[in-house]
Amino acid sequence: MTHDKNTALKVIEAILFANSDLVNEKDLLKNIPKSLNLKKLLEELRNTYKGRGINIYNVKNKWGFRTAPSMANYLKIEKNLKRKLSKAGVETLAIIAYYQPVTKGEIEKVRARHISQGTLDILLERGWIELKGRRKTPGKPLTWGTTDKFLEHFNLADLKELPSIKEINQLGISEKKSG
Amino acid sequence: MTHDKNTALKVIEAILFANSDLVNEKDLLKNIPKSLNLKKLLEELRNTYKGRGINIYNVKNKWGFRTAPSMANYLKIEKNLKRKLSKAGVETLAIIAYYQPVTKGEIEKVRARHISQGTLDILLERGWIELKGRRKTPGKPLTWGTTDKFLEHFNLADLKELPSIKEINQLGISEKKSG
Amino acid sequence: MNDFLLNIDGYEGPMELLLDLAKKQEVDLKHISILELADQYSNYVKNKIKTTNLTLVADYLVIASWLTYLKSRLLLPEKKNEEIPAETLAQNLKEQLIKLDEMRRAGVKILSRPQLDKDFFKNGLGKNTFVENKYTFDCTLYDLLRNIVDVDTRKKLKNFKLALKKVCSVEEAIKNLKKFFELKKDEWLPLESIIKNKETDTFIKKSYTASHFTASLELAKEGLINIRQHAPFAPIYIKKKAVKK
Repeated sequence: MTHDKNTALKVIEAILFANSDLVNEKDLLKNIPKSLNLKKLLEELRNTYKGRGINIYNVKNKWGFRTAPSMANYLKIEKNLKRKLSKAGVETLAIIAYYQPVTKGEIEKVRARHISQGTLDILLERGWIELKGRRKTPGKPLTWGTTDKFLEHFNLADLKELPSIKEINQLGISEKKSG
Repeated sequence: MTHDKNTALKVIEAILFANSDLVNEKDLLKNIPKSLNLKKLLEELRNTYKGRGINIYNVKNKWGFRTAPSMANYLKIEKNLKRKLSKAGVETLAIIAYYQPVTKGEIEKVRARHISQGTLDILLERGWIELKGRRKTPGKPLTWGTTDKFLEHFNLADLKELPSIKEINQLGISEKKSG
Repeated sequence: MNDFLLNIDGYEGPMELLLDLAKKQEVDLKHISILELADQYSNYVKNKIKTTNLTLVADYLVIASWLTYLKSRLLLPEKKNEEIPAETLAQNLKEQLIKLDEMRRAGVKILSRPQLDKDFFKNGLGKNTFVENKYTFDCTLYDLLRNIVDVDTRKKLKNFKLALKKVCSVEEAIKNLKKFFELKKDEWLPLESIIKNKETDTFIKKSYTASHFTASLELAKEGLINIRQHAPFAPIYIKKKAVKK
């Protein structure tokens, strides 16, 4: 851990960046040689980032990076966070993809479980499924199918590219891990 | 949103910083004036951070901050490290990376053995490989390739950054001779 | 299958063993002797058979016999009607070994690169005052495939389920009979009349008859009712016993 001032500055920079919370000076001290003055290094770093888009910021003896307050006026960052689709959602999507056109009743029969409207809504909102007309059976139930956007999302040229269930079994994807 | 080049640089800096995932150029464009050349700004920013503790890094057309790989020895941040990849896993990954799009049969041919249940599963679970459509040969076998996440994980901007097979061979021989 | 991988000195398969033996011959795999390699391999596997379960080395034996075959063809003058010349086969083997060797080293090379969350890190910052979180639900093809297999398996399991129909339990029949005698106290009543005959399914009907009969025996044993039947298969009558005071 013997390194020069320049490396120490880089180490501090990396540590502050990689930590979500402000970092205590005590913890920073562990990572730089004792011969160096931490406070001075931190002040130097703060100066480096003065007037930039991100600043060095401290509360008492804790330090971190923050976006510059002046940036707030220019930015409206929409952070797109991806949330995993629920098990019910994935299963419903899978059934629609493999058995389309398929009625809600049929999906429920395959899953042996009730489908909430919310589950279909999420898939609709993502643009992955759409109504595909009515089945010509008594009651004329509506059927569901997948969209072009579905193909696009899963990087498929067409539905034929979906591996068959037999192929999936051969691929070595074990369903055990899904639990 | 009328601002000069200097402000645009700061805005980009702030956006890249505020997103832990890589940010698409499309999303950056929304936040800077159309008169400015985004690519140039990004390159300028990359230069600014060259040799610092944090670097600007890109995969294809996605950009972000990452701690400099050279900091690895100094940073002792314990994140949940995943289990080491098996030998079979490493070989399979290499074959997929170098011969993509490649069928399971072709991978097995190089290794002269079956891919065991779970080898592809582990690579899939890490998000390093994905299906790349069917080969247009009889039987239309499914093919595999690597993902952007694979590039991101191994600090590659694109596949071209992987050493060529020729380079690997030269490396192997020199290693042998020196050893 | 997986167990034997570890049984031959850590080799994962015959190709790995071949590669290792070949590398002992020459620095450059292009110049290895296939004849020599065939001998080395055969000797190695022969020695191993003595100490290892034969079934565990089946994969290795297949390659051993193939190498012996190749060796004999390389030594004998080539017949004209052979489909693939022995030299080509030997060359193919060499090329395969080279390819495997390349890929092993390529793999090591890839894994020796800086890795995210190990050698370099993302911004750890989670929240920011002006960042609006917009959630979208995501699903990978991998999730999809895993789940269709799941559903498919469940569907198959369901087909094996016994079709259990609704039956009438004896407890339920006892309750029925008791309730009935609260209304009709001092008459002999055919058991059949007590059984609700709304059910049309013969299976369920039989179930009701059987459990009500069992229930009547149970109640008789407890001294609560009397049972009367004039002849075999004749209708069964039951009557509540007078309560002794």
